[in-house]
Amino acid sequence: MRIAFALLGALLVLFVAVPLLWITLSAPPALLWQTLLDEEVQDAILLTFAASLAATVLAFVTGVPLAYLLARTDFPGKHLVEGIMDVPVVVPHTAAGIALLMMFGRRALLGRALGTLGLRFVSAVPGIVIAMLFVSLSFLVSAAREGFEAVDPRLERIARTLGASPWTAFWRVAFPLAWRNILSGMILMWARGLSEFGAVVILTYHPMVAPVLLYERFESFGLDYARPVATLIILICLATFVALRLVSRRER
Amino acid sequence: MRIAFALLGALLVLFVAVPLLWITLSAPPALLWQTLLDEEVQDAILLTFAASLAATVLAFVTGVPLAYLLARTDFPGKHLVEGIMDVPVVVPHTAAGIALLMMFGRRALLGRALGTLGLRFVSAVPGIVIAMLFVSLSFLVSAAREGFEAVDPRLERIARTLGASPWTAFWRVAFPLAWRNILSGMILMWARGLSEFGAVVILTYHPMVAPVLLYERFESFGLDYARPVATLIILICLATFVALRLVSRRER
Amino acid sequence: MRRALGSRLEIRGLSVDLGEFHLRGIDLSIASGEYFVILGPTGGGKTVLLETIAGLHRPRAGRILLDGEDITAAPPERRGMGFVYQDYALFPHLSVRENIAFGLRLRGLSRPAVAERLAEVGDLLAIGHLFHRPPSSLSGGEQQRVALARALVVEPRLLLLDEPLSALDPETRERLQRELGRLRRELGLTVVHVTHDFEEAVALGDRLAVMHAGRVVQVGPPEEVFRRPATEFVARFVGVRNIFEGRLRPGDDGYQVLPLGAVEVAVVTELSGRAHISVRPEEIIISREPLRSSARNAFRGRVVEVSERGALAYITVRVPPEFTGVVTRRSLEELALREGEEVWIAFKASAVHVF
Amino acid sequence: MRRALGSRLEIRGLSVDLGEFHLRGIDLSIASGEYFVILGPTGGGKTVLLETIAGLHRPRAGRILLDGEDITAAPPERRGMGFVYQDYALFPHLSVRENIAFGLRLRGLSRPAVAERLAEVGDLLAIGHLFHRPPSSLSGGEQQRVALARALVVEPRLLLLDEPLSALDPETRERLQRELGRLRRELGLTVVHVTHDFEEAVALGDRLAVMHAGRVVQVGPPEEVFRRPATEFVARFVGVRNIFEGRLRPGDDGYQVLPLGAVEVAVVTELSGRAHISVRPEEIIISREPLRSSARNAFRGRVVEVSERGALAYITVRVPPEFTGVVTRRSLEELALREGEEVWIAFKASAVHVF
Repeated sequence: MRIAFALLGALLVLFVAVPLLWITLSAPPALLWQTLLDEEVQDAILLTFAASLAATVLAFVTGVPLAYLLARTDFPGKHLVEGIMDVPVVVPHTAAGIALLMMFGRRALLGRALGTLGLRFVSAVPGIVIAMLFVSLSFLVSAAREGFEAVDPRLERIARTLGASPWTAFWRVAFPLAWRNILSGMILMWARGLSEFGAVVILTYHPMVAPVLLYERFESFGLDYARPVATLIILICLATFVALRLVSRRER
Repeated sequence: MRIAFALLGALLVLFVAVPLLWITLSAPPALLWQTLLDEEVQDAILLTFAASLAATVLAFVTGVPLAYLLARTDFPGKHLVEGIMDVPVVVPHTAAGIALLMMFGRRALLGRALGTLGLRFVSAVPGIVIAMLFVSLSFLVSAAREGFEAVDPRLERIARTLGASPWTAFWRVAFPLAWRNILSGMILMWARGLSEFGAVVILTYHPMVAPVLLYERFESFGLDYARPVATLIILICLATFVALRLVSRRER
Repeated sequence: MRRALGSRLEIRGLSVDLGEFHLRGIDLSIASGEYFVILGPTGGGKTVLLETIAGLHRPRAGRILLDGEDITAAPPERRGMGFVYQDYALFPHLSVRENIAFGLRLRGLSRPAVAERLAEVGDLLAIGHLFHRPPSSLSGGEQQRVALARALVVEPRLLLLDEPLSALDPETRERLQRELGRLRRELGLTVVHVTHDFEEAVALGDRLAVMHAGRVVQVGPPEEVFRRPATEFVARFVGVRNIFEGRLRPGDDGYQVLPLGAVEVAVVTELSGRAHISVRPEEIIISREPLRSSARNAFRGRVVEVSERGALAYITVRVPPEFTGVVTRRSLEELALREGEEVWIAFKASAVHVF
Repeated sequence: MRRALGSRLEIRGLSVDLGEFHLRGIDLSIASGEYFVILGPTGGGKTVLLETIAGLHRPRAGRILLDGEDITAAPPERRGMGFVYQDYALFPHLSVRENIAFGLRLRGLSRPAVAERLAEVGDLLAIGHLFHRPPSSLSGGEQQRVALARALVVEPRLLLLDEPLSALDPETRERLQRELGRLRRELGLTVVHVTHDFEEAVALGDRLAVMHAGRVVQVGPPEEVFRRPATEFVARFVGVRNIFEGRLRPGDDGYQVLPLGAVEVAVVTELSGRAHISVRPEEIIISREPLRSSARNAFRGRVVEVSERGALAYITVRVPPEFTGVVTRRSLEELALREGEEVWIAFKASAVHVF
């Protein structure tokens, strides 16, 4: 039985691994180097990283407390909140982009209000950030929630009897014990943010993040022009992902 | 502390819920009905559902065995396989599209070989299926793996001592007990497939899936034309998602 | 460590609802320095009661008084109670030293003061050599000592122990049980100790309360609970074996008698009508010949079962009814008791508990 | 149910490596119809041994023979062994009836045949009324009965029990223990029963093997292991209390003596030089006056501790050294033993185990 299972499973593994290997191995290194020196490519990659990081930070500040509440308490409407946190995975990316545009666009209520404060979303970096935040927040919330659920609530109770306030018990006990899960949720969320195209392209075509740049080159100049950019982006994403995974695994 | 946490968490919940509510509530029902009667829209939605279903079936056949092996056995390279199964979440969607195009394109090795068998991927339904499969298979594999990990291996051992072969022990014990997780993984994967835009648009612009159609209307005719389509797609996705969740929750 | 006496605890009409657990109208009054054991079957809400005393659950009704002060609404961090769980609940991300110092650090003690207290508690519980280790590397007994140290080092007014011995192997359990007795004497602690093990309760408790289905059904010294269980539940739970039911009627010499099967059992009681009686196995004397003794009840029967349990053997004799007595292995050999043999049993009328 | 005798099991030089568990050179030979108990501390690899016998792990070396046939390489489904885990491991997605019928269905029995066997095993274990229930709704004792029924209904050649009683409360444990004895007699089963509880081992086992650190350190009838532990580990594990070490030298009357503290203990042994001795607490007679008896060892001492454990009390007497004896509560009262009192202790030279 194990052999049959291994054969079937191998099909799936190869389906993922071979295209990625092929695209990275078939690119001439000189061409990759030249692409890396392209300033437009550099800007797009840096912008992608920075915007996704900003989205992750926003989700950390709001999502970790939410995850803690979902793990520890029962409240009316809890199932609804859980459902809402899963919805961004389900909503088609372009439709999510349109929905955000209707809230944060120049003609929209919230967009206009924030615009008077100097915060522009359409064709601007904040638009990229909220698009990434929307499509990737589920990852952090569910990972953090799992982390908190794995912490025995009696550890916090013991901390309370030893003189800790609820805050202290959270920071000294629950948070450090759930940190590994939270960190890997943040990594996954950040990586998912990097990869977003559909929602970002609706809100903000320019300045271009890497997936948009790639799409533009493919549309305007064809596959041969897009290939080195795609290879470079895949390599950078994989390298960062592997590095972060190793770091987070070494932690404790 | 709970109040502060609830306030922070509420920000995140509102950020997801309000745009979705706004887009669905602000659309006049008559316009939605008219959009639903648009044949192009109907075809795109049906195509999206069918292609994502096909991708989910492919992932079920190969991913469930793989998940079982990952949950139950140790083998050299296991960490590598786990990593590979997480990669599709990280690779930017457009780059994934390019990588698949280089394997399955008309000029590519595998694409040409399969083309002689009559299987075309570029600008064809199979291209949509593999694009969806690539970006969403991680969901099913990780959910199924969690499901199998939650099944006490001693239940299978007991089944063996009672006379069950490994196959019988799998089908009578492990699979039914992990079924809830597998089912919810399939739902999530299917929903994620529906939502894909970046990878699909590179491989197959025509025939158009719903997210591509939405993008085209937005690009060609502007926000006002795209809005009813977006609303309709979001409503259909949400309704299906909620219905499937309810069904899978009622199971046992 | 403080050597003053621990606090006095009063619980008045306490009711708690927590998921499937319901406590109803609990009244307890625990004296300063007392070792009080709460005894009851597993899953009967004993842990919930302890956690409510510690302030971790809000009661639905009732009051909790510590040294006369109403603390029903006080948060746990203000109550100054030490808590030890059955499976230790050590902080897995902290070393043993940091675990024990956790409460001291929160009190803002200076470094030297913390070090001094750590050394003191390390000596008290003989765990000084474990300080640098992570909790996961300790044995069950060591972990439980560390959990005790962590609770004691902050000098609690009340020590709450939630089945502290039941996850340990028998040898360690016995050693830690002796240690608890010693700590309590040396530190003058007030202790509330929850357990499902009657022997543990007898060995440690000054008094004990038996809980059943969320209520306290009997409170008293172990001897009294042991000899005069208030209900059939208590009797069965504390291991009384010979329980019978029948209708009392007056006998001669001022005794009452209870007809059972082929015989009549003489008892001393004020009760009348239907009643339960019980006889503890060790009150039953088993012999090969009729005994000339003051025992009012003496019956002939046949051994139907011999069940050896370590150093003791339980002998079931069918009179009928069936009585179970206990003898040492030595007596078992001397009397050559075997299934099917005819024997005499005897017990005093005053040894029969009527309820 | 089959009433023929169970199979004979031989294990030769078995070594298993499984994660942190290592079994080394296990040799056991279990007769047809024997109730064999494997005794050892929790987490010592006893479960791994049982699972290897059932074919669930591949041994690194050694052979397993069932009725003389080498089954070392046979898959579990061909071995015909019933297995019962400590926490029952019932299939949670199947009803009690379907759980028990699981093995029968796999054998392709006809519907009426399945129904007949179910009815039979339902009667045998008195669980017929539970058949329609889901396992999660059963008590621990009921679940364990169902697990037993599931294993027995396929008429196994060997019944493997992995701590089947230790997750149960004391009363249920005792009842199921009696039931296991009965089933074994009625069905003529060969049983291999793993436990960490010595009393359980004594009550059930025809013979027992003591395991320590992945090896079998002693095999024999319970009485023998109890009276003559092969190593200090066995002695401590089976609860022997009075263990001393010293150097033997010849005494008078053919006895040897071992000097200990203020006294010399007379023993009967062929050993010489440094040795351990042990005396079981129930072999020590405690009295207020010097006893005139045949006991070769009689010392005066002072009671330093009285520890009550249910129906018994352990009395520690400092001679020195400290000896611990056990008396019933009744003797405790009659002798009015209290800490600080002066008493005499006595035990026979032949009651001293030397090893």
